[in-house]
Amino acid sequence: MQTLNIEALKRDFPILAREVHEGIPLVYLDSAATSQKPAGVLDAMDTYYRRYNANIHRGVHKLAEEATGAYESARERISRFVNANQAREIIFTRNATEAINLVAYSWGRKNLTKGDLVILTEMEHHSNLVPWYILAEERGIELAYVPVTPEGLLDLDTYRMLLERKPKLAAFTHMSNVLGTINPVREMIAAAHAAGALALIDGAQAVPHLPVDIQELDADFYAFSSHKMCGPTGLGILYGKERLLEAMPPFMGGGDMIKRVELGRFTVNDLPHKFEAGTPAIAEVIGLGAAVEYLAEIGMEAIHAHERQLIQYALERLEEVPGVWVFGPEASQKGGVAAFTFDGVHPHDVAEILDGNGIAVRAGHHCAMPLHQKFNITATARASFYLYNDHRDVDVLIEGLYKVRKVFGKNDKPQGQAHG
Amino acid sequence: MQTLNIEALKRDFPILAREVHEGIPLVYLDSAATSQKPAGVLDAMDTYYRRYNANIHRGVHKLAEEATGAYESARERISRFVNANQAREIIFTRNATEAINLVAYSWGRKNLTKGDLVILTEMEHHSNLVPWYILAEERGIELAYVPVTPEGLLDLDTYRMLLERKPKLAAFTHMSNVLGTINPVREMIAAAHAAGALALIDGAQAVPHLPVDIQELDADFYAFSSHKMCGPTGLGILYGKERLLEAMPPFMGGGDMIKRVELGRFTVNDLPHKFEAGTPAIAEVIGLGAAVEYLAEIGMEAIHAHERQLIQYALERLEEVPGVWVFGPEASQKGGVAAFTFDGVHPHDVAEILDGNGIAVRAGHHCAMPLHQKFNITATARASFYLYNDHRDVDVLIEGLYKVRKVFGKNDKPQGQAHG
Amino acid sequence: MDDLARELIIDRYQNPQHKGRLDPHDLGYEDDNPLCGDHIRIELRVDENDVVTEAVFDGHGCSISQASADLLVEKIIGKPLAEVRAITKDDVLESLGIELGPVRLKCALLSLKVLKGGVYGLEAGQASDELL
Amino acid sequence: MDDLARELIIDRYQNPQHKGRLDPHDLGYEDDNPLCGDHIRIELRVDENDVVTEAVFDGHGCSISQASADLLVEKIIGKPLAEVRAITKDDVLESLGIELGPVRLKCALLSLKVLKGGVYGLEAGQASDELL
Ligand SMILES: Cc1ncc(COP(=O)(O)O)c(C=O)c1O
Ligand SMILES: Cc1ncc(COP(=O)(O)O)c(C=O)c1O
Repeated sequence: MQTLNIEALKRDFPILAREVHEGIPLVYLDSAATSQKPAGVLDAMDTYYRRYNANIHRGVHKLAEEATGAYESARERISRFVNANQAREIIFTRNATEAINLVAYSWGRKNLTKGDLVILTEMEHHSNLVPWYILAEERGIELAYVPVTPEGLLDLDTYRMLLERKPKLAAFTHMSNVLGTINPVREMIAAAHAAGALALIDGAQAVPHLPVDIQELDADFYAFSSHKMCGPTGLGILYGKERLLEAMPPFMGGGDMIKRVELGRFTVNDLPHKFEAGTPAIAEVIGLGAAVEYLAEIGMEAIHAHERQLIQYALERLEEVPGVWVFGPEASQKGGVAAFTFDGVHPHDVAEILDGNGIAVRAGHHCAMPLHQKFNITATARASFYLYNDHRDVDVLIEGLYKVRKVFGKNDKPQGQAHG
Repeated sequence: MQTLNIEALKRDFPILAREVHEGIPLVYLDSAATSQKPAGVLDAMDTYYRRYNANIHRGVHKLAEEATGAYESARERISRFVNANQAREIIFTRNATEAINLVAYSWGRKNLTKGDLVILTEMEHHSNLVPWYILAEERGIELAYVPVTPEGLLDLDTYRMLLERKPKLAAFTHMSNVLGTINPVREMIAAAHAAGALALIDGAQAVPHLPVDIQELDADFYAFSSHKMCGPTGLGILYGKERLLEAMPPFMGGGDMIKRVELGRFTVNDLPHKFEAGTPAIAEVIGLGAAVEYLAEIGMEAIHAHERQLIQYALERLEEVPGVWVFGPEASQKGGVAAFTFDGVHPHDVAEILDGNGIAVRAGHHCAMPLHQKFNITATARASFYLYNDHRDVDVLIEGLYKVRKVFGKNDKPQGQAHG
Repeated sequence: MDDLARELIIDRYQNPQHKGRLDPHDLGYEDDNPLCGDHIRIELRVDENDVVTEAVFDGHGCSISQASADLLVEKIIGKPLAEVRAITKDDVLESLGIELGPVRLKCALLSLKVLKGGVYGLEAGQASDELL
Repeated sequence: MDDLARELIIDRYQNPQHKGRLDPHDLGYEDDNPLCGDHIRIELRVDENDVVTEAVFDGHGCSISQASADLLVEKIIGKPLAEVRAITKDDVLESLGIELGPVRLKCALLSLKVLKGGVYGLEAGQASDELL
C-alpha cells in the first residue's frame, strides 16, 4: 500500500490555503463534524449548474437527459463504492439522520409493535437514538443499550445476552464519532442475524474513513452522510437490502415516488424512486459521485492506514500534555478521532484558544450526550483527522494545548468543571 | 415599475450561453420544473466551500462561527423575502415535498382522526396529494377535492360548500404548475379560517414568480422549493405559524433537534431547530439566501409583470399554430406556464423535436396526473417562463412548433393520441 | 435522431401494422410508463408447440413507444416462445435504428417490458425493469 | 478576544465572587445551553420593596458562561426587580468586555436567560431566547 503524499493532497482542498486570522493558516481538525471538499467535487457541481442544470427523470430535452444520466451514474458509483449489490438499493435522503428516520418510520412502523425489542448502544449519536425514542413512545417498543466499557469499547457479552431476548433489530454505529472506536460490525451483524434480528448500521463515520463493503458485512440497512466524506451538504444515503426495501411502505409521498396517481389512490414506484419523493438533491448527488471517485482513486485502505498512523502519533503526543485526558481505546482499535478533557479548562475554552492559533477542533457533546453522561462529563474537545491532515497538524495542536495551559495556568486552582 | 433588461439578466445565468447542439443555443422554457441559477448563487456556495465550510451550531472555531452566521442570516433573509413574522417560523427541509410531508406527519398525525375532512383540489401536484392519501389510508380521514372548471379555475362555489362540512384543513396550490392558474389564496384562506379550518398553501410555483406576503395571506403553513427560485437543489422551505409549530410533535429525530438526550429520553429543542434533525443543507441555505437577495433586488413585482406580458404574447402566438391546444385560463389569471397538446403528436415527440432546435420544454403529466385525467389526457407539453426569458424565446418556440407540424404533417392521418 | 429513422418511426406510429386486440388470446399483458403515461398492451396466440402464431399491441403514447411496439410484435410472429424470451434491449433498439437518451429509452423499451411480463407469466403490472 | 478581557474572564471563572446557593430564596431558576452543556442556576432574595438583597449563581460550564453569570449576579444586587427586568444583552456583553461569535454568545447570555426566566416567573426550562 502506498503512503499518501499529504502535501499534494492538501492542494486538492482549496480551503486549506486559507488564513483563519491574519498570518495564521487553517489547521482543520474537525472532519468528524464535516469534511472539507476537494476542488473536483465543487467543480462537478458547478459544471452541473453552469452546463446542464435541469430537473431529472421526467424530461425529454437534452439538459434533462444529461442531468438524469449524471444523477443515476453517480448512484451507480456510490453503490460500487460501498459495494452494494445493486444501485437500486441506494436511496438518497437529506442526511444520515433522515436515512435512519426513514427506517424507523417505514420499516419500524410496519414491523414493530408493543413489547418488541430494539437494541442500541450507549455510544450512539443522537441520530441513532432519538428516532427510536420517538417510536418507543408511539408504539411502546422496548429499547435496550449495549454498555460501553471504561476503555470505550462495546461490551459484547452484554450484546450477546441482549440478543437472547430475541430483538427485532440491532442498530449500532460502525465507528463512534467521540471515542473513535471501530466496532466489530461484521461479527455483530452475524450475531444479530443468528438471533433472528435485522441490523442497521450507522456508518456516518465509517464510510468516509474505512473501506466499507456492505455485502461482506451483510448489513440490512446502512446509513451515511455525504458531507463527511468530501461530498456536499444536503445529502444522505440509506442502503437497504432490496427485499426489505421492497416490502416497506413508502415514507414521504409526492412526485417521482409514484407510478400512477388518481384522485384518492396511488401506486408506488419501483426502487429506488419509491423512497425519493419530490425533486432530489441533484447537484449534491453528482457532487458525491465525484467525491467517491476521488476517494476511490486515493484508496480507502491507504486513507485508513494514514489516519491510523496519525491517531497513534496524536495519542502519544496528547499523553505528554499535563491535564489532558483522552477518551476511547488505543490507536489500533480506533479511527482518527481524539476527544479529550483538560483539567480546569472547559472544552469550549480549549477550542476557543486553539482557534486563536488557527486550529479548528470541536467542543461539546458531539451529539452523543448519553455517552458523555456515561463518562460523567458534559463535554469534550475533539480533534478529528482526515486524509489531508499530517503530523505537522498534530504538532500545531500540541503547541496550542500548551498555550491553553499557559492562559489558564497562572492561577493554579482548577475547578475541575471540565470533568463535572 | 421598471421593465426588466432581459439581455442583461440573461448574462447573470451562465448556462444560457450554452449551445445545446452544435451551433444551436439553449432556449430554456422549463423553469416550472427547475429554474436556472445566476452566477451569484453559485459563487455564494462556492465561497462557503472554499472559505468557511464547517458544520454549524455546535462549533466554536472561526469557520463554524462564520458558517453558523451565514446560515442563520440566510434564514433571516428568506424569512423577510416571504414576509414571515419571524425567522424561527422558517424550517428547512429537503424540498417542497418534504415540507408538506412534515405537516402531514407531524401536524396531521396529531390532529386528524378517523372521519376528519381535509380539502384538496383537482389541480394539486402529487406532492400535495400523496402525503394526504397515505394519511387517509392510515387514519381513515376523508379527502374531498375542489373541482377544476373547464377554463382551468378552481370551482369556488364547491369550495365554499365543502367548507360547510367543517374540514380540519384546506390544502391547495397557490399557482398550478400545469394550468398556470393563480388561485385567490387570500380569500380562500380567509374562508377556510371562517369555517374553522387551517390552510396549507403549496407555494412551489408562486414564491419564484409572484410577490408573496405570507402574513398578509395569513397562511397557516406555506411550502416552497429552493431549486425553482434560482436557488440550489436539495432544499425546501416550510413556513408555519409559530404557535402551530410549537404545538406540533417533532418529525425526525436526531442531532440539533434536541435540547437534551439521556438514555431513553429527550427534550425537544426550540424552533426552528426542533424540525431540522441532523446536519442541514448548509451550502444550499446560503445559496438560497443569495438567490432571494438577487430576486428581491430585481423586484418580484417587476418579475411578475414581465412574465405576465410574456405569457400573454405566448398565448397569442400559440393560438396561431394549427393543432395546438393550450390548457388553463387567460393570461390575466395565470403565471408564465403554457401546457398544451398538439393534434396527432404525442407531447414527448413535440418535446424531442423542439429539443433539436435547442428548446427545452417538458412533456408528461408534470406530477399532476389527476388534473390530466380530468381533462381526459395523459400528457401535455409545457413551456414555462422565468425572468430570463423574452419574446424572442417565444418566437423560437413557435418556429419549433411549425417544425413539429412539418415532421408529422406529411401524412395527414392524426391518431388523436395526444388527446387519448 | 437521424431523419430516415425518424421517418420510419413516424410512419409506424401513424400507420401501425399490428395494432388491435385478439379475442380470444393465449397471453395478454399490459403496463405503462409512469413518467409519461405511455400505455401498451400486447396479446398473443400461441400454438401447441409454443410458437407465436398471432400477435398485436394496443395502447397510446409517443411515436417511439408505439412504433417500437409495432416493430416488436412484428418480430415475434412465427417465433417460438423460447426465442421470444431471448429478445434483448439491443434487438429492440436496433430495429428502431436510433440512439436514445435515458428517458426515451423507457419509451422504446416499454413494449419489451410488457412482452417479457407476459411470456414470464407475471401478474399485470408486476414486470420490472430487470426483465430487460 | 483581547488579552485583558480574557484575563478578567478567566479570573472570574477561577475565582467567582458570587457562586453558591441561598437557602431559603425568593426566586430560583435554572437552564442550560443544549449546545455545550453549560448549566446555570440563579437564586435571589428580594425584600418587601422588590429590591434584590442577595443573589448567587451556581452551575458549570465554560469561562464565559460562568464569568458572565458571576458578573450579572453582582450587577443586580441592590437593584429593584423592575430594573433587573430591563437588563439587556448589551449590558451583559459590555461587562464582559469582549466581542463574541454566535455560538459563544449563547454561553455569555445563558445567565441572562436564566435571570429573565426567574424574574418573569416562568416554569423551569421554559425561558426562550426571545426574553433577551
Ligand atoms: C405546484 C408544485 N408543488 C410542489 C412541487 C414539488 O416540489 P419539489 O419537487 O421541489 O418537492 C412542484 C414542483 O415540481 C410544484 O410545481
Ligand atoms: C456517528 C454519527 N452518526 C450520525 C451522524 C449524523 O449525520 P448527519 O448530521 O449528517 O445526519 C453523525 C454526524 O454528526 C455521526 O457522527
